Amino acid sequence: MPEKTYRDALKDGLREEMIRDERVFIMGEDVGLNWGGAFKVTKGLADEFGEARVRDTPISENTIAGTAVGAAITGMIPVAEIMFGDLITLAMDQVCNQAAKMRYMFGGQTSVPLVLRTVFGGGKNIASHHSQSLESWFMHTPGLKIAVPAFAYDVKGLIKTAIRDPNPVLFLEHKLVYDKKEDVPDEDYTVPFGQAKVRREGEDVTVWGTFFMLHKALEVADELAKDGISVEVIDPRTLAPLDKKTLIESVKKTGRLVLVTEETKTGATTAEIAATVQEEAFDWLDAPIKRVNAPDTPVPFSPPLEGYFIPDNKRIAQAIREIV
Amino acid sequence: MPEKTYRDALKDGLREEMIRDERVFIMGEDVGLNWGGAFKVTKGLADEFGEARVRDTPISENTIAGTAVGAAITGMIPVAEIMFGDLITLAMDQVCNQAAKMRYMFGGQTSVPLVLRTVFGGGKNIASHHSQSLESWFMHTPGLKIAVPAFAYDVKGLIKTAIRDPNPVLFLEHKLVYDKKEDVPDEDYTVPFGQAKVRREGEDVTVWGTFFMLHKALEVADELAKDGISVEVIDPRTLAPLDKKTLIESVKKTGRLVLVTEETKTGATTAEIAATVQEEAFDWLDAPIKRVNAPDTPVPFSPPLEGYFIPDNKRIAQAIREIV
Amino acid sequence: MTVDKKTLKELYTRTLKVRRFEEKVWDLFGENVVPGTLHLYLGQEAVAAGVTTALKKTDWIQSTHRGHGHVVAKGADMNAALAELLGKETGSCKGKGGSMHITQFNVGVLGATGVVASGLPIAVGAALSCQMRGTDDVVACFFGDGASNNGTFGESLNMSAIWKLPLIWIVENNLYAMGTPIKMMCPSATIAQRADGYCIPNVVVDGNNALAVYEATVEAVKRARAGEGPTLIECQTYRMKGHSRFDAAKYRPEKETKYWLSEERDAVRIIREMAIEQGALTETQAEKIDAKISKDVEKAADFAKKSDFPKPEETLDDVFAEVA
Amino acid sequence: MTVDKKTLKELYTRTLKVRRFEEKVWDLFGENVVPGTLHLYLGQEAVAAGVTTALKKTDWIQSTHRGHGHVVAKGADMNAALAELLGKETGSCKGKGGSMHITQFNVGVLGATGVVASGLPIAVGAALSCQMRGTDDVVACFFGDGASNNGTFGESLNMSAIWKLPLIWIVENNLYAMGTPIKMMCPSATIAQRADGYCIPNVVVDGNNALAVYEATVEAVKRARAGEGPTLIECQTYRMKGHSRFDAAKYRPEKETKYWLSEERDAVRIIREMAIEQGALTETQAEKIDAKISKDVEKAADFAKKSDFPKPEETLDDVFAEVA
Ligand SMILES: Cc1ncc(C[n+]2csc(CCOP(=O)(O)OP(=O)(O)O)c2C)c(N)n1
Ligand SMILES: Cc1ncc(C[n+]2csc(CCOP(=O)(O)OP(=O)(O)O)c2C)c(N)n1
Ligand SMILES: [Mg+2]
Ligand SMILES: [Mg+2]
Repeated sequence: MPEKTYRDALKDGLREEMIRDERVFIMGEDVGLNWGGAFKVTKGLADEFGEARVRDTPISENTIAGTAVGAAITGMIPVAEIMFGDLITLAMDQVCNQAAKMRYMFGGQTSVPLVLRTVFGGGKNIASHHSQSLESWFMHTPGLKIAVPAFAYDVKGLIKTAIRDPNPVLFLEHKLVYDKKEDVPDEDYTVPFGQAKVRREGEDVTVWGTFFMLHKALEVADELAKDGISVEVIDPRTLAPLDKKTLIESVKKTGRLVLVTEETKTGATTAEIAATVQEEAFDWLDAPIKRVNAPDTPVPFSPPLEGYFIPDNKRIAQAIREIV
Repeated sequence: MPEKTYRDALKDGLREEMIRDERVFIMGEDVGLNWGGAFKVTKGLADEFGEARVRDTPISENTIAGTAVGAAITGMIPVAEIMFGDLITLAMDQVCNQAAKMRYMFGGQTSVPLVLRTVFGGGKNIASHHSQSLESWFMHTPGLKIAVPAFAYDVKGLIKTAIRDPNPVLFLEHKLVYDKKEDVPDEDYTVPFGQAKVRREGEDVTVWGTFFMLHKALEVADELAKDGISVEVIDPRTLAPLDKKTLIESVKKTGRLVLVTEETKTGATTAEIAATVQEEAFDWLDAPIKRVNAPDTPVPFSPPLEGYFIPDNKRIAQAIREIV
Repeated sequence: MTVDKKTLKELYTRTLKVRRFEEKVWDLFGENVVPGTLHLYLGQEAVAAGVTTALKKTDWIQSTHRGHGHVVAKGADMNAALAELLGKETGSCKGKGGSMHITQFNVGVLGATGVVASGLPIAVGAALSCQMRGTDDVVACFFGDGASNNGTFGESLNMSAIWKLPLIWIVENNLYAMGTPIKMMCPSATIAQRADGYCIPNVVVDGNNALAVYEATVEAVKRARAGEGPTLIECQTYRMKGHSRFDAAKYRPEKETKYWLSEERDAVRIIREMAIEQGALTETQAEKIDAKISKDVEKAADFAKKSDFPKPEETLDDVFAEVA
Repeated sequence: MTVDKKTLKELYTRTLKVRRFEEKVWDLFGENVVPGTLHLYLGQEAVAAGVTTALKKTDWIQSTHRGHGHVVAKGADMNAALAELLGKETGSCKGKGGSMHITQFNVGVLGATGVVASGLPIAVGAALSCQMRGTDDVVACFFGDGASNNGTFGESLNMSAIWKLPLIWIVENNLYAMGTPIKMMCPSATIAQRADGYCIPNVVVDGNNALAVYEATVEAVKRARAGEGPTLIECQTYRMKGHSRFDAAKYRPEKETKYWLSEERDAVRIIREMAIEQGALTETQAEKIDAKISKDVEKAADFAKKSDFPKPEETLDDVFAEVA
């Protein structure tokens, strides 16, 4: 099985789906010929599929999202891109009021098979308008499915599931994960929505996290193993639907839970997970659920500031040590 | 002390601040002469202060919010209105990327003394685009203060605090609360941010909630008192800053917590509160924290559906009974 | 353009049908069986009639918050339409949408929406889909004078122009957005001239004259089907009633209402007389058509009233389409 | 218009200053001491120089993501500007903002912003504030060709027109938005003509000719101060480098780059020769000014490099202004 970057695995997934189903097309700012996406995910696809199916758009986020909605309900399967997750602020009406609610408010008359890709996260010193992690807004939006792939194998399988799903899927990526490598089959395969993956088994404490923080959590788990602390690490893979079962089973085993994401703390996805787990596994918890998040500030620019902002291995390890 | 509706108390607060400080002005769609706001909060103010200071705008939500930002950083104190909370989706960039972050990303060079009023909530059978409760999005946005007045006395005192605060304040109202009456002083007074109010003292269980649900919770507390269940009801009054202390002290006393809001459940403000309380008062909790919220669906139109969607006294009472 | 008699008759029939439908809605509203709010189409019937008569069944229309007329003119089942307004399970949206989301997908309605100007991007997407799938279908997108001040207007007009989409932009300029006169919010004499900036051919027509609207639309449809891109048609018209349920529209100057609400300017009278004059219809035929429509509307009202409300638990249905 | 010699000299000085500043940034970037990304202003200097020379100190400018040139031309302290780019605590934003948020409020910069087109609404608000406070200050708002396709463009132009705001819209049409040629995304020959739709006087000028930009701005400022409302000036120009840090701009046709990057079209050369020709400057004086600027820039670079990084914990500062 060839080793591939997350970026290439994602591109493979897009490519294979475009070959499989001619209704699938890509649209977004600079996704096409001259650039291939700000993070080069779609590079080369315009050459292969033409500029109509890998379509550059004006800088019109709300209309990009709305165009995807209109195309989706009339027989196409758009994969639209918002260049940076911070800019989805401009498309919230089309994403949250239209795409997410349309099937419901029309009583099931239509469905909205679109994928909206965007990228979250810091670590690139590009400051407050290009580094946020806003996934919790969408977890709080009924009608959206949300994929949060953090590994190359998953990203290919999940983009295929997203494209084949008849509902609007928000497909979230992370800037620091594009270069991560993993063995990725060349064949067609899908990764199901709503199934978390236990990335490492452990006995003493469960760690649940997303994106780059998942990679850090795995490093921390390795470190702590040396001290005899056995950490189980869970990757949700999708936030909606959310696999509570895998998580709760793990917590029932370990009795302890640490949640790690790069979001600012108040109102993060970690709040929802903590609330749910204490609701459903109260009697199994031996310690308070810990949340490791960024502080409640915008994302700062300067390296020492951004370094402080983003949770690091030390903070993750410390949170774990506090409750085991 | 005269009894006043929430609507009139709010208008009084706005009026008095406009008299006190000529930098204060109101802007929004149909806030002025011909309408006076969709919920008539600003009715009459344009006659009194003129159309420049009670300024009708085009239907341009993002630019309304941005105009408030630009005016705020150059010496004015705008009180801008987004007619329905659902439409703030169109203004998310200016609210969350600009107003909230500007002071921070410019290293404290400026501050953004604006108030953005909007209204949330269902109960009026006006369906998915006019009934949402989206406050948790903003609780997850560092840099915003958030007032959630549910009573007439508070709304007057809080709007004054909001207008005098040098930071961007999201001032959230609720459709079904405008007609609620209470004794409201004619004099100038403020209600501080970050101080919750214990609306009813009790021993057996703490209920924390917002807006119309707070009124319901108080009714339920009355009912349950007849069965000998003593309910303490807490009104946060502001979500940011959040008064954790009052809440945690209450939970340490009662050992039980029920959270009640009209938001859809996943990712609601109740998630954050539950996560915080289990983090900070784990050892005092005698039962899992219960969340009473709307189901994870858009808001439906038809009365029996909307009636099912919005938490009612029965569901609140049931959640309380489950843990006491 | 010379129009055939069949078309004239059809224009009369559609204009009248919308009129009678809306009169019935007004009655039902008086009977207090319509939950929530309403935006009646009374007065603007000629626009919907003129536009839809120029379309074929598989062409699409995008509606607004003032959508009853669009949907009925496009051929909606009136039973399902009225039942929807009453929140019944037999409604086209199963009671989930109501007035602001009244939609019948199967006759080519992309949707009615509560967010002003949110239909424009969706129309772009539908038109793009028509183009990419190689159909000869076109999309007509209705929106108000007020909507033309929202950001999606420029974004969507531009996208339709650069991609030469089969799209007809229909501005229903009824001189007001709620209580706000368009002349306060628009510096130019017409909205149509904004299309010049996007090189979109545009025309202003009498929106109370169904034939004038029809003729302009036929031209636009021709261009669209020929791959020559979008057209914008500004239809100048007037509401007979207030903006919504409880608005008495007292802000409109008497001189203006006198002119616009005169017998002379009445949309039904205009097309009826024209049809009779040109021999497309006799008085008797006209009466017969009216009687038939009135009976159908009456029946639909009966159907709607007799229908059951949805069951409360149906609140939970229709959020997601099943994955195949 | 005849310009005095002092103005010509000033135009030369500002154009050159921006040039030398950006060349230094390019060097520093080569030394790998500039974190994150960069959008250089090289090539467009005449726009910032021409516009700001027509303004007085208390007038405001609104910048963009490509903001170094605007800020420097408006009179920014170069030490604080370069230190900000390097993420130092002596930076104007204390290292919190960096290149995309480089801002000096005290010389009349409302802000640089990472969200394309987000400055337009803010400029509207600042201009409204200037008007309401009865000052004679004006606001000049810079934005790109790409930005003109965002929804805020129409919303903001419209608001500035209906309120006759003292606002000058400066489109810097550098023919590209990232890799996307404006001619692909804009159906008209100029962006300026979109202003006609809002009855805003507009003009296209050579954006590499500081004098032409200056003269157009002077006219616009005159109108603005006289209460006659906004003007739009399209400055046609070209980037010397790629869009951002690692873009080699290979997508630009050779013929085009040859023309635009020729000695002939060089902004510094153009204004320098004009100034010398018209006797405003001798060769020697021109050299002297250059030497002085170069030294200042050198010093600023030294200052920036020698400055300390902020302390990590400063991440937590500057979210909120203290309540008085
Ligand atoms: C984005 C948005 N802003 C505000 C509102 C509240 N609102 C509903 S209808 C309306 C006026 C719309 O005017 P226009 O587009 O002219 O349509 P008309 O009602 O005249 O048919 C407003 C402001 C809304 N629903 N959506
Ligand atoms: C709203 C928004 N969309 C997309 C981006 C990503 N982006 C940054 S600069 C840019 C191009 C802007 O083009 P233009 O307005 O012409 O300015 P220029 O870079 O040419 O100066 C894009 C697409 C962004 N920052 N903000
Ligand atoms: Mg209107
Ligand atoms: Mg450009």
